[in-house]
Amino acid sequence: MAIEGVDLIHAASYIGAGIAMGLGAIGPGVGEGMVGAKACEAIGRNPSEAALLTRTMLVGQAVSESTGIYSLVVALLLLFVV
Amino acid sequence: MEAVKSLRKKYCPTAMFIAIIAALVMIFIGHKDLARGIVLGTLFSILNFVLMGASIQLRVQRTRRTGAMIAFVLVLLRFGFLALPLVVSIYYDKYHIVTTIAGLFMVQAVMLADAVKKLVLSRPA
Amino acid sequence: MEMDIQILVKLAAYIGGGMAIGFGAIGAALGEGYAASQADMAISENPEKSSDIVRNMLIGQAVAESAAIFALVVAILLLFIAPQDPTIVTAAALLAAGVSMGLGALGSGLGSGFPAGETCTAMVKVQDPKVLSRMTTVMLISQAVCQTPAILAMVIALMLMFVGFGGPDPVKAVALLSAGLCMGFGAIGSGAGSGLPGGAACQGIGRQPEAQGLLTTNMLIGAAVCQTPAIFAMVIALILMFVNLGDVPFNPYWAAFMGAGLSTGLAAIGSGYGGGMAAGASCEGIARNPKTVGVVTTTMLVGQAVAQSPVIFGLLISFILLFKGYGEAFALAPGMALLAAGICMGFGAIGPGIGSGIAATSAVSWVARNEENAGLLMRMMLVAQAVTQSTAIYSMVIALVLLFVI
Amino acid sequence: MNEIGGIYQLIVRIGEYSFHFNLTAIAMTWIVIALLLFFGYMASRRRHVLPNSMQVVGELLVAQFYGLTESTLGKERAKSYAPLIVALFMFLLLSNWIGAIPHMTEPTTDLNTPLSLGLMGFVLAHYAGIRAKGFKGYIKTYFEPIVFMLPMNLIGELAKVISISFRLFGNMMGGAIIILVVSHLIYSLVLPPFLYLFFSLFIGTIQAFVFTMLTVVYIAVQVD
Repeated sequence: MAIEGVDLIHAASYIGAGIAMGLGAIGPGVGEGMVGAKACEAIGRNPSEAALLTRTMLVGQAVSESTGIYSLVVALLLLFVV
Repeated sequence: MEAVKSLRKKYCPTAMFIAIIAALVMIFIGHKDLARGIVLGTLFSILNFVLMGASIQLRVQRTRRTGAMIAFVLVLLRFGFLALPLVVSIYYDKYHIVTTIAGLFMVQAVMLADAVKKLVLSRPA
Repeated sequence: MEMDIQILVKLAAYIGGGMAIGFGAIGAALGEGYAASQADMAISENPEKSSDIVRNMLIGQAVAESAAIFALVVAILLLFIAPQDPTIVTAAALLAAGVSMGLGALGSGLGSGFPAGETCTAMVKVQDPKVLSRMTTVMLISQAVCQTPAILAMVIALMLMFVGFGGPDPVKAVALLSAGLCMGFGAIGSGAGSGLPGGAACQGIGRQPEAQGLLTTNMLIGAAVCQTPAIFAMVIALILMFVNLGDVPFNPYWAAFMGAGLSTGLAAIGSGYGGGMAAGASCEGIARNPKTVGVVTTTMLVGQAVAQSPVIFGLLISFILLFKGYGEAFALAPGMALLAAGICMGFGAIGPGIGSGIAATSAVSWVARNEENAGLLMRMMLVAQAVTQSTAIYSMVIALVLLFVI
Repeated sequence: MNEIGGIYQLIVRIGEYSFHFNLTAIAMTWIVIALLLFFGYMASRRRHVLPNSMQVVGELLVAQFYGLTESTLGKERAKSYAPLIVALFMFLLLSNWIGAIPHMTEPTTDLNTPLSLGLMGFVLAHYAGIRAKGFKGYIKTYFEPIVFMLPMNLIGELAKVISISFRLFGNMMGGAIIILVVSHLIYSLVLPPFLYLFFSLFIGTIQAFVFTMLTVVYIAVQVD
């Protein structure tokens, strides 16, 4: 076991990447679920607008997913750049 | 409280009755330690239930958080009480540990058995 | 050295016992507190019903406590156990047993509080004593179903305590600890989640007494399906306990085993709870409109199945971590990459699992109101759930990169 | 557990690069294609007012997915995209189901299959976007809501490909590994068939549908 500078940095960056993506996925996951729930409710109330609602839902989910994508980017940076 | 009393009357004697029947069967097949264990366990199970009913006044009419806090303290106290038979049965070979554990769930088992019986009886109608 | 091991094993057993009873009591207290506060509200709404409500509350609390009594039994056994020739593996096994039982009892205690509380609330408006007794019956059944994850955790805990795991192999010690964590975390979501359909079913019986049979069946199906993640966690725990890889080097393997346990264990939290939410909504929907039972149950099952994708991803990562095979590593980084893969997948699956459950909840309840558009709603639910899971998929990608590219 | 590690590979070396081909997945893909062609031939061979059983299944699938595409993309565009969507669904469905037959593996458990299908959907969606909005309008979408969002929007688009293909791959591979491990751990005759029923048939159907649906929806998001 040689725990030296470079090795330590690599180990920390791997674990950091794992935690960044892991915890970063919780919020968007729940948030997108809420968007989806509201969209289902809206379709239940007004089925004729299904196509529009689907698109709106996807845009909303894409926006709330952006924090998840930030975590992904950070994790990939930690893995491949550090 | 009337309701608590009626519940006690409904479940506790049944639990004790079942425990004694089981104990008699165990004595009959020659395992006295098993019999002692189940009676001990059931006794404490019943006492736990009685204590639970007695402490009900403390728990109602609180907000959810204080209710949970008080419940936590009471659960710990009652569990300290429930730990007694287990410790006794671990230290003394006179009481078999497995039947003591089984006895600890006697009141709950009677409740569930009652529920299952009702469910099965209500089905054909 | 001999003395140190003795002390270590004792210490592990005490910490394990403390965790078992501590978490178990917290679960029972939260469940009982919920039931008590709901009962309290119900009594203040309709004081004439107080005797029925108090009776129901007391029965509910007594059964909700059984998970915690399992934990008590395990804790007492842990305190007084005296293992033959203790090693570091024994210490890990005892600690793991406590963790498994404690966390397992937490979920079930919490979950079986829901039916008790909801039944008390629903009793306010019910006059017929027959219906009241039926509600109590169904509550008890659903609480009993709720205990399954705690029982699985207890089985794992007892195995950890009483099966001999051989010599002082540090890899085995980590594997056993990981098995305990996996089962413990895995039981939380399923335990808490499988209480939700029970609560909804009891409320539904209060509203629609004639739908009792349908509600009970649907509640049982929903609760059983939302316990699949706990069973997955148990499978991983059993593999971790009994897989025999021969003489493997400590360094990367400890991280691989730890990661494998955490991946499935944490991932099961989200999927278990999410599946429970969907099942609860379906019971509510059936109570609203008993004629829609077929399509509601189908939507619920599809929703639950898709909500289980995150835990399947977790399982995939666990299996890869367990069986990939590694050479001995002399640095810290390779091991950390494996551990990070497990942590990443485990945490990353919690949110999407719950989120897919939320999406399914809404879809299921609107299918019950708007049956003609069931197909449309199911389609919408699938798309919403699929998009919700994309963050879990990013976690899986990062985990796979950590496993195969690094 | 040798089945997990062993892959029949064809390695082609060109210069200093070597290309690895997973022969099992390729063979399975061809088998699926052959089966689909056979099915298509049988379904359309003797078309009748009173349809035979194959024709019923075919008509049902085509009508269902045609309607689905139409309701999402509108009548005009559905005409050009629906055939592809129906074919995509049928291919994925059969790919996911074929694992239930002994000695067959799903081609979707190899990441290359879902990834290439995902890339196909990606290219298609962006082509549709350019055609619908013109090149300028298409480029403009990347600078919304503000100019600085360009890298995030680009990554977001790429992440869609990752998520759509890894979703299918993760579910099918997870199911396959669970079945493999469970059948190794317990030599049971009862449990594995149920697991096949659940993972191959049920989850496979749902995931095939989700993949198809998401492809349609991604196109729909690009075109307006």
